[in-house]
Amino acid sequence: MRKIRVQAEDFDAAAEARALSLGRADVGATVTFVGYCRDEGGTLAALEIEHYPGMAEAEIERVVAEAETRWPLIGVTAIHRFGRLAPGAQIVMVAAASGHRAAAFAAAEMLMDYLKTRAPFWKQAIRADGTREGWVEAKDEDADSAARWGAAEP
Amino acid sequence: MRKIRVQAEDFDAAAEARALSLGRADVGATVTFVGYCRDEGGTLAALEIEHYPGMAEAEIERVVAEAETRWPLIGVTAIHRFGRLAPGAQIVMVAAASGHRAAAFAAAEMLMDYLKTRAPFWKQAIRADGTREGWVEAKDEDADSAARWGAAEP
Amino acid sequence: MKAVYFAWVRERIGKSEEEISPPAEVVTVGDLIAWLAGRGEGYAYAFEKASVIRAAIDRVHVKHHAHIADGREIAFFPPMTGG
Amino acid sequence: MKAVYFAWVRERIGKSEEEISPPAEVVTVGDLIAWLAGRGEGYAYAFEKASVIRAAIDRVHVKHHAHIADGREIAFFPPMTGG
Repeated sequence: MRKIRVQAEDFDAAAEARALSLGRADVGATVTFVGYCRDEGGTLAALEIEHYPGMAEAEIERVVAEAETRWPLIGVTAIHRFGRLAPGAQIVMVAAASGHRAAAFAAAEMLMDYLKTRAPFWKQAIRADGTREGWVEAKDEDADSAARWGAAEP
Repeated sequence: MRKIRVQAEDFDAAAEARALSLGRADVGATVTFVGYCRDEGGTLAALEIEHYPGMAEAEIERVVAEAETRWPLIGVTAIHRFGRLAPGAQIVMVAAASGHRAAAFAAAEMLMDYLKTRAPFWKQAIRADGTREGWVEAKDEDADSAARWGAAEP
Repeated sequence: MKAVYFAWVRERIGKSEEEISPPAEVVTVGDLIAWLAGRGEGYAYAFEKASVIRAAIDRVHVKHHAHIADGREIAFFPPMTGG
Repeated sequence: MKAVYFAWVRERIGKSEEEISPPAEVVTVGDLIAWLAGRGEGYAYAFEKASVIRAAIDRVHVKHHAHIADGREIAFFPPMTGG
Protein backbone atom coordinates (compact mmCIF):
# COMPACT_ATOMS: atom_id res chain seq x y z
CA MET A 1 0.00 0.00 0.00
CA ARG A 2 1.68 3.16 -1.23
CA LYS A 3 0.26 6.67 -1.09
CA ILE A 4 2.30 9.55 -2.49
CA ARG A 5 1.08 13.11 -2.81
CA VAL A 6 2.67 16.41 -3.80
CA GLN A 7 0.23 19.19 -3.04
CA ALA A 8 -0.26 22.81 -1.96
CA GLU A 9 -2.98 21.91 0.56
CA ASP A 10 -2.38 20.90 4.14
CA PHE A 11 -2.76 17.26 5.16
CA ASP A 12 -4.10 15.36 8.17
CA ALA A 13 -1.02 13.46 9.31
CA ALA A 14 -3.03 11.75 12.01
CA ALA A 15 -5.65 10.37 9.67
CA GLU A 16 -2.99 9.31 7.16
CA ALA A 17 -1.05 7.39 9.80
CA ARG A 18 -4.18 5.77 11.17
CA ALA A 19 -5.27 4.68 7.68
CA LEU A 20 -2.16 2.49 7.45
CA SER A 21 -3.30 0.20 10.27
CA LEU A 22 -7.08 0.56 10.10
CA GLY A 23 -8.87 -2.77 9.97
CA ARG A 24 -5.61 -4.73 9.85
CA ALA A 25 -4.18 -7.01 12.51
CA ASP A 26 -0.79 -7.60 10.91
CA VAL A 27 0.58 -4.08 11.55
CA GLY A 28 2.72 -4.13 14.69
CA ALA A 29 4.10 -0.61 14.43
CA THR A 30 3.67 2.68 12.62
CA VAL A 31 6.22 5.48 12.66
CA THR A 32 5.06 8.89 11.49
CA PHE A 33 7.33 11.82 10.81
CA VAL A 34 5.99 15.35 10.32
CA GLY A 35 8.26 18.23 9.34
CA TYR A 36 7.17 21.78 10.17
CA CYS A 37 8.08 25.30 9.06
CA ARG A 38 10.00 26.91 11.94
CA ASP A 39 10.10 30.67 12.51
CA GLU A 40 13.84 30.62 13.25
CA GLY A 41 13.47 32.65 16.41
CA GLY A 42 10.95 35.06 14.87
CA THR A 43 13.10 36.06 11.85
CA LEU A 44 11.25 33.95 9.31
CA ALA A 45 7.84 34.98 7.98
CA ALA A 46 7.34 32.15 5.50
CA LEU A 47 8.93 29.53 3.31
CA GLU A 48 8.26 29.45 -0.44
CA ILE A 49 8.67 25.93 -1.71
CA GLU A 50 9.23 25.36 -5.43
CA HIS A 51 9.07 21.89 -6.94
CA TYR A 52 9.48 20.08 -10.23
CA PRO A 53 5.98 18.83 -11.03
CA GLY A 54 5.94 15.27 -12.25
CA MET A 55 9.48 14.53 -11.18
CA ALA A 56 8.71 15.24 -7.50
CA GLU A 57 6.08 12.47 -7.42
CA ALA A 58 8.21 10.13 -9.53
CA GLU A 59 11.27 10.58 -7.33
CA ILE A 60 9.32 10.00 -4.11
CA GLU A 61 7.92 6.82 -5.72
CA ARG A 62 11.46 5.66 -6.40
CA VAL A 63 12.53 6.45 -2.84
CA VAL A 64 9.55 4.52 -1.41
CA ALA A 65 10.21 1.60 -3.75
CA GLU A 66 13.81 1.54 -2.51
CA ALA A 67 12.61 1.43 1.13
CA GLU A 68 10.24 -1.43 0.27
CA THR A 69 13.14 -3.51 -1.03
CA ARG A 70 14.99 -3.03 2.27
CA TRP A 71 12.32 -3.63 4.90
CA PRO A 72 9.10 -5.65 5.09
CA LEU A 73 6.69 -2.71 4.91
CA ILE A 74 2.92 -3.12 4.97
CA GLY A 75 2.21 0.46 3.96
CA VAL A 76 3.92 3.77 3.28
CA THR A 77 2.47 7.26 2.95
CA ALA A 78 4.52 10.27 1.85
CA ILE A 79 3.11 13.76 1.36
CA HIS A 80 5.12 16.90 0.51
CA ARG A 81 3.65 20.37 0.18
CA PHE A 82 4.74 23.24 -2.07
CA GLY A 83 3.92 26.95 -2.20
CA ARG A 84 4.02 29.50 0.61
CA LEU A 85 4.01 28.06 4.13
CA ALA A 86 3.85 30.06 7.35
CA PRO A 87 5.74 29.16 10.53
CA GLY A 88 4.04 26.27 12.30
CA ALA A 89 2.71 24.82 9.03
CA GLN A 90 3.25 21.20 8.14
CA ILE A 91 5.65 20.77 5.21
CA VAL A 92 6.11 17.06 4.81
CA MET A 93 5.08 13.75 6.32
CA VAL A 94 6.10 10.15 5.93
CA ALA A 95 4.46 7.24 7.69
CA ALA A 96 5.64 3.64 7.56
CA ALA A 97 3.77 0.59 8.83
CA SER A 98 5.38 -2.78 9.44
CA GLY A 99 5.03 -5.90 11.52
CA HIS A 100 7.96 -4.79 13.65
CA ARG A 101 9.13 -1.51 15.07
CA ALA A 102 12.73 -1.56 13.88
CA ALA A 103 11.64 -1.74 10.23
CA ALA A 104 9.09 1.05 10.66
CA PHE A 105 11.64 3.34 12.33
CA ALA A 106 14.39 2.63 9.83
CA ALA A 107 12.12 3.06 6.82
CA ALA A 108 10.67 6.37 8.02
CA GLU A 109 14.12 7.74 8.76
CA MET A 110 15.57 6.59 5.43
CA LEU A 111 12.60 8.03 3.56
CA MET A 112 13.15 11.44 5.15
CA ASP A 113 16.89 11.39 4.53
CA TYR A 114 16.33 10.50 0.88
CA LEU A 115 13.49 12.97 0.42
CA LYS A 116 15.69 15.80 1.70
CA THR A 117 18.49 15.09 -0.75
CA ARG A 118 16.75 13.53 -3.79
CA ALA A 119 13.23 14.92 -4.11
CA PRO A 120 13.16 18.01 -6.35
CA PHE A 121 11.99 20.70 -3.92
CA TRP A 122 13.70 24.00 -3.17
CA LYS A 123 12.98 26.30 -0.24
CA GLN A 124 13.21 30.05 -0.24
CA ALA A 125 13.09 31.97 3.03
CA ILE A 126 10.92 35.09 3.35
CA ARG A 127 12.05 37.32 6.22
CA ALA A 128 9.76 38.84 8.80
CA ASP A 129 10.46 42.28 7.23
CA GLY A 130 9.06 41.02 3.90
CA THR A 131 12.39 40.72 2.07
CA ARG A 132 13.56 37.54 0.43
CA GLU A 133 16.43 36.01 2.32
CA GLY A 134 17.11 33.87 -0.71
CA TRP A 135 17.34 30.17 -1.36
CA VAL A 136 17.95 27.85 1.54
CA GLU A 137 21.29 26.12 1.08
CA ALA A 138 21.59 22.36 1.08
CA LYS A 139 23.25 21.09 4.25
CA ASP A 140 26.22 18.74 4.24
CA GLU A 141 24.65 16.95 7.21
CA ASP A 142 21.65 16.04 5.05
CA ALA A 143 23.91 14.50 2.43
CA ASP A 144 25.74 12.68 5.24
CA SER A 145 22.45 11.39 6.65
CA ALA A 146 21.43 10.07 3.25
CA ALA A 147 24.87 8.50 2.78
CA ARG A 148 24.27 6.35 5.89
CA TRP A 149 21.79 4.34 3.82
CA GLY A 150 24.22 3.97 0.95
CA ALA A 151 22.70 6.77 -1.13
CA ALA A 152 24.95 8.32 -3.75
CA GLU A 153 24.43 12.01 -4.37
CA PRO A 154 21.85 12.33 -7.13
CA MET B 1 6.65 19.46 28.06
CA ARG B 2 6.26 15.91 29.24
CA LYS B 3 3.09 13.84 29.18
CA ILE B 4 3.15 10.33 30.56
CA ARG B 5 0.12 8.09 30.95
CA VAL B 6 -0.44 4.47 31.93
CA GLN B 7 -4.05 3.60 31.28
CA ALA B 8 -6.56 0.93 30.28
CA GLU B 9 -8.38 3.24 27.83
CA ASP B 10 -7.43 3.75 24.22
CA PHE B 11 -5.67 6.97 23.16
CA ASP B 12 -5.78 9.32 20.17
CA ALA B 13 -2.20 9.11 18.91
CA ALA B 14 -2.95 11.69 16.26
CA ALA B 15 -4.23 14.31 18.67
CA GLU B 16 -1.37 13.62 21.08
CA ALA B 17 1.25 14.12 18.38
CA ARG B 18 -0.43 17.27 17.09
CA ALA B 19 -0.59 18.74 20.60
CA LEU B 20 3.22 18.75 20.71
CA SER B 21 3.50 21.32 17.92
CA LEU B 22 0.20 23.17 18.20
CA GLY B 23 0.64 26.93 18.36
CA ARG B 24 4.44 26.65 18.36
CA ALA B 25 6.84 27.73 15.62
CA ASP B 26 10.01 26.24 17.10
CA VAL B 27 9.09 22.61 16.45
CA GLY B 28 10.75 21.44 13.25
CA ALA B 29 9.88 17.77 13.50
CA THR B 30 7.70 15.30 15.35
CA VAL B 31 8.17 11.54 15.25
CA THR B 32 5.31 9.41 16.50
CA PHE B 33 5.51 5.69 17.13
CA VAL B 34 2.41 3.56 17.69
CA GLY B 35 2.66 -0.11 18.63
CA TYR B 36 -0.30 -2.38 17.88
CA CYS B 37 -1.52 -5.78 19.00
CA ARG B 38 -1.01 -8.19 16.09
CA ASP B 39 -3.10 -11.32 15.55
CA GLU B 40 -0.01 -13.41 14.70
CA GLY B 41 -1.58 -14.82 11.58
CA GLY B 42 -4.97 -15.39 13.23
CA THR B 43 -3.68 -17.45 16.18
CA LEU B 44 -3.91 -14.67 18.76
CA ALA B 45 -7.25 -13.59 20.22
CA ALA B 46 -5.95 -10.98 22.68
CA LEU B 47 -3.07 -9.78 24.80
CA GLU B 48 -3.47 -9.37 28.56
CA ILE B 49 -1.06 -6.74 29.77
CA GLU B 50 -0.16 -6.63 33.47
CA HIS B 51 1.75 -3.70 34.93
CA TYR B 52 3.24 -2.47 38.18
CA PRO B 53 1.12 0.55 39.09
CA GLY B 54 3.18 3.47 40.27
CA MET B 55 6.46 2.05 39.07
CA ALA B 56 5.30 1.96 35.43
CA GLU B 57 4.73 5.72 35.39
CA ALA B 58 7.90 6.40 37.41
CA GLU B 59 10.07 4.28 35.13
CA ILE B 60 8.68 5.90 31.96
CA GLU B 61 9.42 9.29 33.56
CA ARG B 62 13.02 8.22 34.12
CA VAL B 63 13.32 6.99 30.54
CA VAL B 64 11.94 10.27 29.18
CA ALA B 65 14.24 12.27 31.47
CA GLU B 66 17.18 10.27 30.10
CA ALA B 67 16.14 11.08 26.50
CA GLU B 68 15.87 14.77 27.42
CA THR B 69 19.48 14.81 28.59
CA ARG B 70 20.61 13.38 25.24
CA TRP B 71 18.67 15.43 22.70
CA PRO B 72 17.17 18.92 22.60
CA LEU B 73 13.52 17.90 22.88
CA ILE B 74 10.68 20.39 22.95
CA GLY B 75 8.07 17.86 24.04
CA VAL B 76 7.60 14.17 24.67
CA THR B 77 4.42 12.14 25.10
CA ALA B 78 4.42 8.49 26.16
CA ILE B 79 1.27 6.42 26.74
CA HIS B 80 1.14 2.71 27.56
CA ARG B 81 -2.04 0.70 27.98
CA PHE B 82 -2.72 -2.28 30.22
CA GLY B 83 -5.52 -4.86 30.42
CA ARG B 84 -6.98 -6.98 27.63
CA LEU B 85 -6.28 -5.76 24.11
CA ALA B 86 -7.68 -7.28 20.92
CA PRO B 87 -5.72 -7.60 17.67
CA GLY B 88 -5.51 -4.25 15.92
CA ALA B 89 -5.67 -2.33 19.21
CA GLN B 90 -3.10 0.33 20.04
CA ILE B 91 -0.79 -0.74 22.88
CA VAL B 92 1.74 2.05 23.22
CA MET B 93 2.73 5.37 21.70
CA VAL B 94 5.64 7.70 22.03
CA ALA B 95 5.90 11.06 20.30
CA ALA B 96 8.94 13.33 20.35
CA ALA B 97 9.12 16.93 19.12
CA SER B 98 12.35 18.76 18.43
CA GLY B 99 13.78 21.55 16.31
CA HIS B 100 15.47 18.97 14.10
CA ARG B 101 14.47 15.62 12.68
CA ALA B 102 17.50 13.58 13.75
CA ALA B 103 16.83 14.33 17.45
CA ALA B 104 13.13 13.50 17.13
CA PHE B 105 13.85 10.17 15.38
CA ALA B 106 16.60 9.14 17.79
CA ALA B 107 14.60 10.08 20.89
CA ALA B 108 11.47 8.21 19.77
CA GLU B 109 13.48 5.12 18.92
CA MET B 110 15.45 5.18 22.19
CA LEU B 111 12.25 5.69 24.18
CA MET B 112 10.69 2.60 22.60
CA ASP B 113 13.81 0.48 23.09
CA TYR B 114 13.98 1.50 26.76
CA LEU B 115 10.25 1.10 27.34
CA LYS B 116 10.40 -2.47 26.02
CA THR B 117 13.18 -3.52 28.37
CA ARG B 118 12.75 -1.27 31.45
CA ALA B 119 9.07 -0.36 31.90
CA PRO B 120 7.31 -2.89 34.18
CA PHE B 121 4.73 -4.39 31.81
CA TRP B 122 4.20 -8.09 31.05
CA LYS B 123 2.22 -9.50 28.17
CA GLN B 124 0.25 -12.70 28.22
CA ALA B 125 -1.07 -14.19 24.96
CA ILE B 126 -4.64 -15.50 24.76
CA ARG B 127 -5.09 -17.95 21.89
CA ALA B 128 -7.91 -17.86 19.38
CA ASP B 129 -9.26 -21.09 20.97
CA GLY B 130 -9.56 -19.29 24.33
CA THR B 131 -6.61 -20.96 26.04
CA ARG B 132 -3.78 -19.02 27.61
CA GLU B 133 -0.63 -19.40 25.61
CA GLY B 134 1.26 -18.08 28.60
CA TRP B 135 3.59 -15.19 29.21
CA VAL B 136 5.32 -13.60 26.26
CA GLU B 137 9.07 -14.13 26.59
CA ALA B 138 11.47 -11.20 26.55
CA LYS B 139 13.43 -11.10 23.31
CA ASP B 140 17.19 -10.89 23.17
CA GLU B 141 16.85 -8.51 20.23
CA ASP B 142 14.98 -6.04 22.45
CA ALA B 143 17.82 -6.09 24.99
CA ASP B 144 20.26 -5.65 22.11
CA SER B 145 18.27 -2.68 20.77
CA ALA B 146 18.32 -1.03 24.20
CA ALA B 147 22.04 -1.74 24.54
CA ARG B 148 22.67 0.39 21.42
CA TRP B 149 21.90 3.44 23.56
CA GLY B 150 24.19 2.34 26.33
CA ALA B 151 21.42 0.90 28.50
CA ALA B 152 22.44 -1.69 31.04
CA GLU B 153 19.90 -4.42 31.76
CA PRO B 154 17.71 -3.24 34.61
CA MET C 1 8.73 -4.86 54.38
CA LYS C 2 6.18 -5.41 51.65
CA ALA C 3 6.94 -7.86 48.85
CA VAL C 4 5.04 -7.58 45.56
CA TYR C 5 5.03 -10.10 42.72
CA PHE C 6 4.13 -9.79 39.05
CA ALA C 7 3.38 -12.00 36.04
CA TRP C 8 4.52 -15.62 36.41
CA VAL C 9 6.34 -14.88 39.67
CA ARG C 10 2.95 -13.85 41.08
CA GLU C 11 1.20 -16.87 39.57
CA ARG C 12 3.72 -19.38 40.88
CA ILE C 13 3.73 -17.92 44.40
CA GLY C 14 -0.04 -17.65 44.31
CA LYS C 15 -0.32 -14.13 45.68
CA SER C 16 0.38 -10.65 44.47
CA GLU C 17 1.75 -9.17 47.69
CA GLU C 18 2.55 -9.92 51.31
CA GLU C 19 4.35 -8.55 54.36
CA ILE C 20 7.68 -10.25 54.93
CA SER C 21 10.15 -10.11 57.84
CA PRO C 22 13.41 -11.64 56.67
CA PRO C 23 16.06 -12.35 59.34
CA ALA C 24 18.99 -9.96 59.81
CA GLU C 25 21.41 -12.06 57.76
CA VAL C 26 19.34 -11.36 54.62
CA VAL C 27 21.21 -8.29 53.36
CA THR C 28 21.00 -8.21 49.57
CA VAL C 29 18.26 -8.75 47.01
CA GLY C 30 19.97 -12.03 46.13
CA ASP C 31 19.85 -13.11 49.80
CA LEU C 32 16.16 -12.29 49.89
CA ILE C 33 15.46 -14.34 46.77
CA ALA C 34 17.24 -17.35 48.34
CA TRP C 35 15.33 -16.89 51.58
CA LEU C 36 11.97 -16.59 49.80
CA ALA C 37 12.75 -19.67 47.68
CA GLY C 38 12.88 -21.71 50.90
CA ARG C 39 9.39 -20.72 52.01
CA GLY C 40 7.50 -23.40 50.09
CA GLU C 41 6.82 -25.10 46.79
CA GLY C 42 5.36 -22.09 44.96
CA TYR C 43 8.24 -19.88 46.03
CA ALA C 44 10.80 -22.51 45.05
CA TYR C 45 9.18 -22.74 41.58
CA ALA C 46 9.00 -18.94 41.17
CA PHE C 47 12.66 -18.47 42.04
CA GLU C 48 14.09 -21.70 40.55
CA LYS C 49 16.11 -19.71 38.04
CA ALA C 50 17.13 -16.82 40.27
CA SER C 51 19.29 -15.22 37.56
CA VAL C 52 16.30 -14.34 35.36
CA ILE C 53 14.36 -12.66 38.18
CA ARG C 54 14.28 -8.85 38.10
CA ALA C 55 13.78 -6.78 41.23
CA ALA C 56 12.82 -3.24 42.18
CA ILE C 57 13.11 -1.53 45.54
CA ASP C 58 10.61 1.24 46.12
CA ARG C 59 9.80 1.20 42.40
CA VAL C 60 13.36 1.55 41.10
CA HIS C 61 15.16 -1.30 39.30
CA VAL C 62 17.95 -2.87 41.36
CA LYS C 63 20.52 -5.62 40.79
CA HIS C 64 20.73 -8.75 42.93
CA HIS C 65 23.76 -7.41 44.79
CA ALA C 66 21.84 -4.30 45.95
CA HIS C 67 21.19 -4.02 49.69
CA ILE C 68 17.57 -4.21 50.74
CA ALA C 69 18.43 -1.84 53.61
CA ASP C 70 15.51 0.48 54.40
CA GLY C 71 13.37 -0.46 51.40
CA ARG C 72 9.66 -0.36 52.12
CA GLU C 73 8.50 -2.24 49.02
CA ILE C 74 10.44 -4.84 47.12
CA ALA C 75 9.12 -6.24 43.83
CA PHE C 76 10.03 -9.42 41.96
CA PHE C 77 9.09 -10.08 38.36
CA PRO C 78 10.26 -11.67 35.08
CA PRO C 79 12.02 -9.69 32.34
CA MET C 80 9.65 -7.04 31.03
CA THR C 81 7.73 -7.44 27.79
CA GLY C 82 5.90 -4.15 27.38
CA GLY C 83 5.97 -1.83 24.40
CA MET D 1 14.87 19.07 -26.57
CA LYS D 2 13.19 20.97 -23.79
CA ALA D 3 15.30 22.51 -21.03
CA VAL D 4 13.67 23.33 -17.68
CA TYR D 5 15.20 25.34 -14.85
CA PHE D 6 14.40 25.57 -11.16
CA ALA D 7 15.14 27.76 -8.13
CA TRP D 8 18.13 30.07 -8.59
CA VAL D 9 19.09 28.46 -11.88
CA ARG D 10 15.69 29.59 -13.20
CA GLU D 11 16.04 33.04 -11.65
CA ARG D 12 19.51 33.65 -13.06
CA ILE D 13 18.58 32.50 -16.56
CA GLY D 14 15.34 34.45 -16.36
CA LYS D 15 13.06 31.75 -17.69
CA SER D 16 11.67 28.47 -16.46
CA GLU D 17 11.85 26.54 -19.72
CA GLU D 18 12.82 26.74 -23.36
CA GLU D 19 13.40 24.61 -26.46
CA ILE D 20 17.11 24.10 -27.15
CA SER D 21 18.95 22.61 -30.12
CA PRO D 22 22.53 21.99 -29.06
CA PRO D 23 25.05 21.08 -31.82
CA ALA D 24 26.04 17.44 -32.38
CA GLU D 25 29.30 17.73 -30.42
CA VAL D 26 27.28 18.33 -27.20
CA VAL D 27 27.09 14.72 -26.00
CA THR D 28 26.97 14.71 -22.19
CA VAL D 29 25.11 16.71 -19.55
CA GLY D 30 28.42 18.41 -18.74
CA ASP D 31 28.84 19.40 -22.41
CA LEU D 32 25.34 20.85 -22.39
CA ILE D 33 26.05 22.89 -19.24
CA ALA D 34 29.19 24.35 -20.89
CA TRP D 35 27.26 25.09 -24.07
CA LEU D 36 24.40 26.77 -22.19
CA ALA D 37 26.86 28.82 -20.09
CA GLY D 38 28.04 30.45 -23.34
CA ARG D 39 24.58 31.63 -24.33
CA GLY D 40 24.62 34.90 -22.37
CA GLU D 41 25.15 36.65 -19.06
CA GLY D 42 22.27 34.99 -17.17
CA TYR D 43 23.33 31.54 -18.34
CA ALA D 44 26.98 32.21 -17.45
CA TYR D 45 25.88 33.29 -13.95
CA ALA D 46 23.57 30.29 -13.50
CA PHE D 47 26.28 27.82 -14.51
CA GLU D 48 29.34 29.61 -13.08
CA LYS D 49 29.94 26.77 -10.63
CA ALA D 50 29.03 23.85 -12.86
CA SER D 51 29.95 21.28 -10.20
CA VAL D 52 27.07 22.26 -7.91
CA ILE D 53 24.45 22.03 -10.65
CA ARG D 54 22.18 18.96 -10.55
CA ALA D 55 20.51 17.60 -13.63
CA ALA D 56 17.66 15.26 -14.53
CA ILE D 57 16.80 13.74 -17.90
CA ASP D 58 13.13 12.90 -18.37
CA ARG D 59 12.61 13.34 -14.62
CA VAL D 60 15.36 11.00 -13.44
CA HIS D 61 18.52 12.28 -11.73
CA VAL D 62 21.64 12.00 -13.88
CA LYS D 63 25.34 12.73 -13.40
CA HIS D 64 27.25 15.22 -15.56
CA HIS D 65 28.90 12.42 -17.51
CA ALA D 66 25.53 11.00 -18.58
CA HIS D 67 24.72 11.19 -22.29
CA ILE D 68 21.83 13.42 -23.23
CA ALA D 69 21.10 11.02 -26.11
CA ASP D 70 17.36 10.83 -26.80
CA GLY D 71 16.22 12.79 -23.73
CA ARG D 72 13.10 14.82 -24.35
CA GLU D 73 13.34 17.01 -21.22
CA ILE D 74 16.49 18.01 -19.39
CA ALA D 75 16.28 19.86 -16.08
CA PHE D 76 18.92 21.92 -14.25
CA PHE D 77 18.64 22.93 -10.62
CA PRO D 78 20.61 23.54 -7.40
CA PRO D 79 20.98 20.84 -4.71
CA MET D 80 17.56 20.03 -3.33
CA THR D 81 16.30 21.45 -0.03
CA GLY D 82 12.94 19.80 0.48
CA GLY D 83 11.75 17.82 3.48
